[in-house]
Amino acid sequence: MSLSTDIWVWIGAFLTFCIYSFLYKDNPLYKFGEHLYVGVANGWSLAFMYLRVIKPVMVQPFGEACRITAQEGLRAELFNPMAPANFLVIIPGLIGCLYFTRFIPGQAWLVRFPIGIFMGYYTGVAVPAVIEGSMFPQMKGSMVTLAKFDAASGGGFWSGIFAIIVLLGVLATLTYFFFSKEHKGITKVGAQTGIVFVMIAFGASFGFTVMARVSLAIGRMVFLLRDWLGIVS
Amino acid sequence: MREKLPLALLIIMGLFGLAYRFMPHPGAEAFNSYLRDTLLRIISAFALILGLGNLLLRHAHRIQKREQDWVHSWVLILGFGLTAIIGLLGGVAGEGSLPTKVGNFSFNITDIYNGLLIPLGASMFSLLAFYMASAAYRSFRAKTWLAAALLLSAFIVMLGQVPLGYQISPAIPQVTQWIMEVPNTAAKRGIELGITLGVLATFLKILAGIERSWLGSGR
Amino acid sequence: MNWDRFASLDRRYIFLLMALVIIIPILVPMNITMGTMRVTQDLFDTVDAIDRTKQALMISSDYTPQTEAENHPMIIALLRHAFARRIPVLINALYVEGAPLLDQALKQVTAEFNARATSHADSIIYGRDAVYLGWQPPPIVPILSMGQSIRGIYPVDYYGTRTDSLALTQWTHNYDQVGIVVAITSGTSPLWYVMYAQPKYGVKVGGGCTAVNAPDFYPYCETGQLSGIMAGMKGAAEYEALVAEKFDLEDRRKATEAMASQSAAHVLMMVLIVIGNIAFFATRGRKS
Amino acid sequence: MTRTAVVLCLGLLGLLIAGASPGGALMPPAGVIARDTPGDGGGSITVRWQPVVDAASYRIEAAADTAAFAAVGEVGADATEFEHEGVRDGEAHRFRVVAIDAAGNEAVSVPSAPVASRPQWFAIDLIGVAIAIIGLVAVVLWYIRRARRGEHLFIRRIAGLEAVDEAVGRATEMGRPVLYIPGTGYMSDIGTVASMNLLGEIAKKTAEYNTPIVVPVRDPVVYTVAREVVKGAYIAAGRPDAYDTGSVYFVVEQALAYAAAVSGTMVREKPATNFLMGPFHAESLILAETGAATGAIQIAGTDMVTQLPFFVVACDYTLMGEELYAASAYLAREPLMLGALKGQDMGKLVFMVILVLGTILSLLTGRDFTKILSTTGY
Repeated sequence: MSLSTDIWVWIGAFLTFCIYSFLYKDNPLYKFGEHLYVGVANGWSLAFMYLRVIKPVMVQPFGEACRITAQEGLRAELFNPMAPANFLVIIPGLIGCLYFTRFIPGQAWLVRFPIGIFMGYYTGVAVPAVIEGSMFPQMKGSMVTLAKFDAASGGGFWSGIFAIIVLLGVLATLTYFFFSKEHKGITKVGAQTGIVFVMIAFGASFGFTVMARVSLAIGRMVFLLRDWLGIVS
Repeated sequence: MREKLPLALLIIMGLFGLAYRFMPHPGAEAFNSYLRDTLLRIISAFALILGLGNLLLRHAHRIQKREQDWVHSWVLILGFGLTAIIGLLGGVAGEGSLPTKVGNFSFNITDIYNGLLIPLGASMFSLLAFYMASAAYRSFRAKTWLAAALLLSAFIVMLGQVPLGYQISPAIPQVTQWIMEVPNTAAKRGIELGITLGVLATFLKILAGIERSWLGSGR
Repeated sequence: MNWDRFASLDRRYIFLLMALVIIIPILVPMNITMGTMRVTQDLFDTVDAIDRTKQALMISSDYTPQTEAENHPMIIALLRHAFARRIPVLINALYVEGAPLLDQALKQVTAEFNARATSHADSIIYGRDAVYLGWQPPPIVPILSMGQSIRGIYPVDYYGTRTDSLALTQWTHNYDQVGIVVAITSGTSPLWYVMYAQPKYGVKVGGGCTAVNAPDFYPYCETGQLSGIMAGMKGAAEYEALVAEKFDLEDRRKATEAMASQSAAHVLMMVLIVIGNIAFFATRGRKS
Repeated sequence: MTRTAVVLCLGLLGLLIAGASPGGALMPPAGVIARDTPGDGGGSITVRWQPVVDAASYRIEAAADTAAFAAVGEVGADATEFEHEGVRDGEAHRFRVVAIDAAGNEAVSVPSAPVASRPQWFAIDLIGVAIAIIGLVAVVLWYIRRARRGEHLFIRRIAGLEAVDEAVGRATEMGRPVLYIPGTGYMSDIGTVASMNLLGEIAKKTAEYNTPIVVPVRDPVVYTVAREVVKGAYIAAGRPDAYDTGSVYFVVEQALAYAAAVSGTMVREKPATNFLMGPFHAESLILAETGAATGAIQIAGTDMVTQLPFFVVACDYTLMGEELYAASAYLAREPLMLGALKGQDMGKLVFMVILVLGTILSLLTGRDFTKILSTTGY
């Protein structure tokens, strides 16, 4: 048994206990850990946001442009948004400042501009991404071809049968998600089969995840028993 | 005007976001990378400042009003302040103007990340092992046929994951693999395909101005 | 028996039991026997078949400390396998967070072997038998560049030594001198090698992944794009067992030991589910 | 006996012919054509040629304007195409292809006409994706148009959403707040967008019931949106006075720190109803289990398929995938939104028809109809 002499290990062990105490019930130790976590994580975010975004993407290009202007006068290339030194980086800054207009009575609608930029761009980007990245490969994978039955191309009788079950499962699951049709007759059969597939899938995912989550707990216990207390080698 | 102008901007951004994928031209590429790497990043940095202001004011308010747990609000504010100062002035690995080493004890922002944030995160994350057990105990009950299907497949897969399952029967790991590859794949594909359409419809509803909750009050 | 109490058992008892079944096997280590999955055996066989005079084993890693419990034993097992067969090893890190862990693993296994070595030829010598190339961001760059020149993308190793001065990196020019790249990941990095390096340079790729991600990898094993994988802690334990049996090593097998905790935790959950259902039917039967 | 002799003689004859054929018989590749690689960002020229019998490999050589030819690549015997990358746009190049046989003999083709690369505005290889998007957009817009004309549209019951009123009502009776967790994603996740739309509808209900709503947010950009949404909902419900500026607040960006803080909120403020709506990651079960332990009614919804099992196990109601996107339409009962929903259903029907037809045709004809879903090769 050899206790750790590293201050950070002791801090880590203490914080682990703070968090684990929540399993018993809410208590001042957990509250301490929780508030410290939120505070430190936010401080870290602020520091990294400045060091990795604001400084290199905005402050430095703008500062550099000011320096060049002071030394060599104003030049057209200082207004090229892609240049390493340019004045235009101020525009995103100004748009960002629009967030603060909601404290100005009567001008709060300006907040909609930065929000609109985000909502618009990302909903747009998502469309080809899901079609290309999800719909095409998923549909492609669900269609059954003769190759699935062919041993020469890595298939076989059973893998062909399983491919057909997968296809039926996909169709049934899609049927379950029909909103504008009441689940009656053939739709009902399809939808109920679909939900059985879904439940089996969810159970399997749950069971499959246990190992990964227990691994995390093992990792923590090993930290306490080995790194901190030194009970096990 | 107060609605149409932001909506027009949203539509332009949305259509560009969609069309960009189909435009290999370097011009489109350059504009997109400006948008994504400069414009949106800077705007979201301002959102973070707004958010942090909101958080700190809320806790300052708690301290002022001596609300429940106000002492812990001090922990939060001090933790935030110290970390931010160490990070902003001390640099990523202690190369900044603020000294972040006393004797052998180093406390630059990377140390704080490794020494505080990683143990806190790992501990929170590992609570899942416990919560999985309690959730399974509470919910895996064969109240209906569907619940029984859920329970049974979870049970078999759990068994197939450990050596015990193999010892009971070598077929159990195989059944596990079958469940993962056949019913699991089918259901997930069905859900994913539905999601594809949901994404598309959400895009259209927002662009067409049908879904307008994002516009908020404007006041 | 009063099943009512079980039907609404205070969940803190469950937490306590869970903690105990995890901690006790750590304190009292035991090796449990288990079957070997085919994907693990395939990986072992591919590594075992490397011609050590012509090719090296490359271990690539991008895992973070969060998944150390699952991924770290994989590195250790691979290193033991390579050193036991005297296959030279090249190591690289795709993400900086995991870089110190690789250094630690290399030092640990080197020490294990050198403690038994009786001669210089018998020892594991850094630079001759193993080189830790270090970390070069972003991941895609070394993956592609190593097809041209390993020394080109890693001019110095992790410790700052020039790679053209090390015996091993003098003869391992590119993927042609790599028998297999085994990528140990908390994400999907083996697939990056499959997508970017394999079609162009024809290098064999294997993997080691977390249990959660394993289903994403099986299809690639089926097609042969992946020569095999270690899936989660169980895969690591199987590989440990294969190495220990073949070379008669008696070093600590962390994943195998942890599998005892894993098994106990899984069994506990299954027992809980059974008890929960008995309690449910017992109390329901009485109520109705 | 005689048959064997005949076979032997024929074999020998064959060997003789093969051996006698002179090395110079290796023909140069014919039909060498170079053209700008279509649908790319420029900087690449594709060379094609007709295969040569006996060639073991081909070497491709390029020359800029009048400069001498230099090798730019070598490909195997199966290839009839080579993509030369790293060309400067607008600079004309000529290409020639050298066939090489197993013995190392070479045959040089006639050079191609000079060609220069240039960037294109449309990625032709993604035409399938473009067609799919246009088709699905047309279907959804068609049904929105029908709804605009006032056509009545049926929508089936979604249990989780039927329970919303009851859940908010319960909070009102108990005098406790409603907690709305908008996921741990970014504004770039469509699940977050859907969650914001749903938040608008639920905030309208809490405004009507005069029940406080608490919305802790993980992402600062989402925070700015959520704030506007809730405020707008209170004004739309005619209760601007009831809007509490502190109801939507930013917590922290790190998802696990967020889970720690929200777990604390659940235990301390004991909300009667928890909504967990949006994209979630591993922290989903931490939130859902803590919420379940406090005895709150929990209605969850996510489009993260990996997290659905945990919500199904730990929550009272779960909206699965697409149901989350449909939720705001369901609650608002706005005809145009319902039209879009009907359009989605038709999209699913199209998917099903394609899957079934593709399978039947593939199995009957033996051809691989999954190729229609390739993003390249048109």
